Amino acid sequence: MIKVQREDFDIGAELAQLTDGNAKVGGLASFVGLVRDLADQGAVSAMTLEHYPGMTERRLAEIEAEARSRWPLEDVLIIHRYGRLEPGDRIVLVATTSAHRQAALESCAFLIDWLKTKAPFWKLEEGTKGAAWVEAKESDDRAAEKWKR
Amino acid sequence: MIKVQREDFDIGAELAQLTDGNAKVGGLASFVGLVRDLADQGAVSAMTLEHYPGMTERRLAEIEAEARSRWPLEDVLIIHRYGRLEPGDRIVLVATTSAHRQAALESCAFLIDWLKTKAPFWKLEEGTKGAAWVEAKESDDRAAEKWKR
Amino acid sequence: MKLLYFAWVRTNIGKAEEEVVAPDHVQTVEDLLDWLATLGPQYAAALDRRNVVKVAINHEYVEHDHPVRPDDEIALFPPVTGG
Amino acid sequence: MKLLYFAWVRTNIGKAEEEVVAPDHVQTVEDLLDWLATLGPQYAAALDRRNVVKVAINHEYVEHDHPVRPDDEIALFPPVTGG
Repeated sequence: MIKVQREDFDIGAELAQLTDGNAKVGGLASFVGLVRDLADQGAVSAMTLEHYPGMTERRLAEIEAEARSRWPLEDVLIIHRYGRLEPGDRIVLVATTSAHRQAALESCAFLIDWLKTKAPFWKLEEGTKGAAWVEAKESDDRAAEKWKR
Repeated sequence: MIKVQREDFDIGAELAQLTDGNAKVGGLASFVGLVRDLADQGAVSAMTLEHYPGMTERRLAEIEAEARSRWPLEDVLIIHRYGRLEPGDRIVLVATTSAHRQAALESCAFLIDWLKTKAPFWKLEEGTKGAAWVEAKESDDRAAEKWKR
Repeated sequence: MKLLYFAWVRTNIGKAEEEVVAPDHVQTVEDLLDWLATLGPQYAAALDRRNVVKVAINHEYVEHDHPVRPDDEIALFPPVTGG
Repeated sequence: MKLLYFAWVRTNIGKAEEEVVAPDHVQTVEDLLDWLATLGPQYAAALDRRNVVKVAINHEYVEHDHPVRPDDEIALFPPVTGG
């Protein structure tokens, strides 16, 4: 399931929905990305996440489908927020459930790595020296690269 | 933090404690293991988890320390239940927080892999044909092996 | 064709979207970027790091040699930084 | 020494723990297992798959060649299956 939303999400409630009533689930893996406070580096006091409505949902659905084709998953959840976020705020949740833990763990790592390089989101950071668009990281490209087939 | 307990845990509340008020956290990775219902395979209708009080806490603390020595982590949480559990029940929660997502994801996978082969827990499964001690899996040994240094 | 701009492509050009009628010689993404860069200094600045600009046509990523058509929705943006 | 048994070692032997005074020739874990196996058929059955039995002395995993001492807490159990 894909959710692209401005509002915050409740991690416990979202994860509970993936497991409640499905006793085929042996493992639930999840990752939450949050806004870090880099004030001491003259950086983020807040950020604004822009995205491409329509394309975002399609690319995330494609990433979900790719994960389901690679691992035997019971369920997949991706929630990504947009709009203005402050340090400590949640940005993204990815979670997978499977009968087997390695499938859940690997697919969860895959989802966030692919999302980082494929989903059309952009971060504008507000720092002490004004606002600046975040540059894409080579380390993210390398992380995505390792899942290439 | 290590918790060995008979009671269930609240995933949302436990994970919230790892991130609330610490804006140095950029990523939170977690894994929850649950009792699968294998009734169609003539297997688990319930299980009982036995452990070695005293040694369990020491080995888990050692696993936490090992994770902290390998990755730059903000926090580590391991909760493992014992006693009688039914299909759908939560068994274990491992969670890690870090400034960086790969550190959180890798250390979370490490914790559950090592815990599986090092923490003194044993599962007695109640099936349709009576109770049987679960056999250790070679796949778990291999999963732990890959983290050897 | 409908053009959409995101992140620093948008802030450089100064608008989020526009309808354009490209000259006939604009057959590929590359042609489109060349032509847009002539429309003014803000376009030239936005497209200065040409190899870095990502392109999606009708929500699908495409390379710069991909053909463009008059009824396409074409989005130009920097490498993504979500997650 | 204090012996603790877990999982099928415990259910085979029929008790969870006991205090024993081992003969002087019991110097290592191996010696201890050999001696225990002579104490009765339930011990022999519990220790039948000798190489599979894991041993912890004072909460630390040890190999079968590790020395044992009279004041040790020694636990015998199958490979762990938690998580």
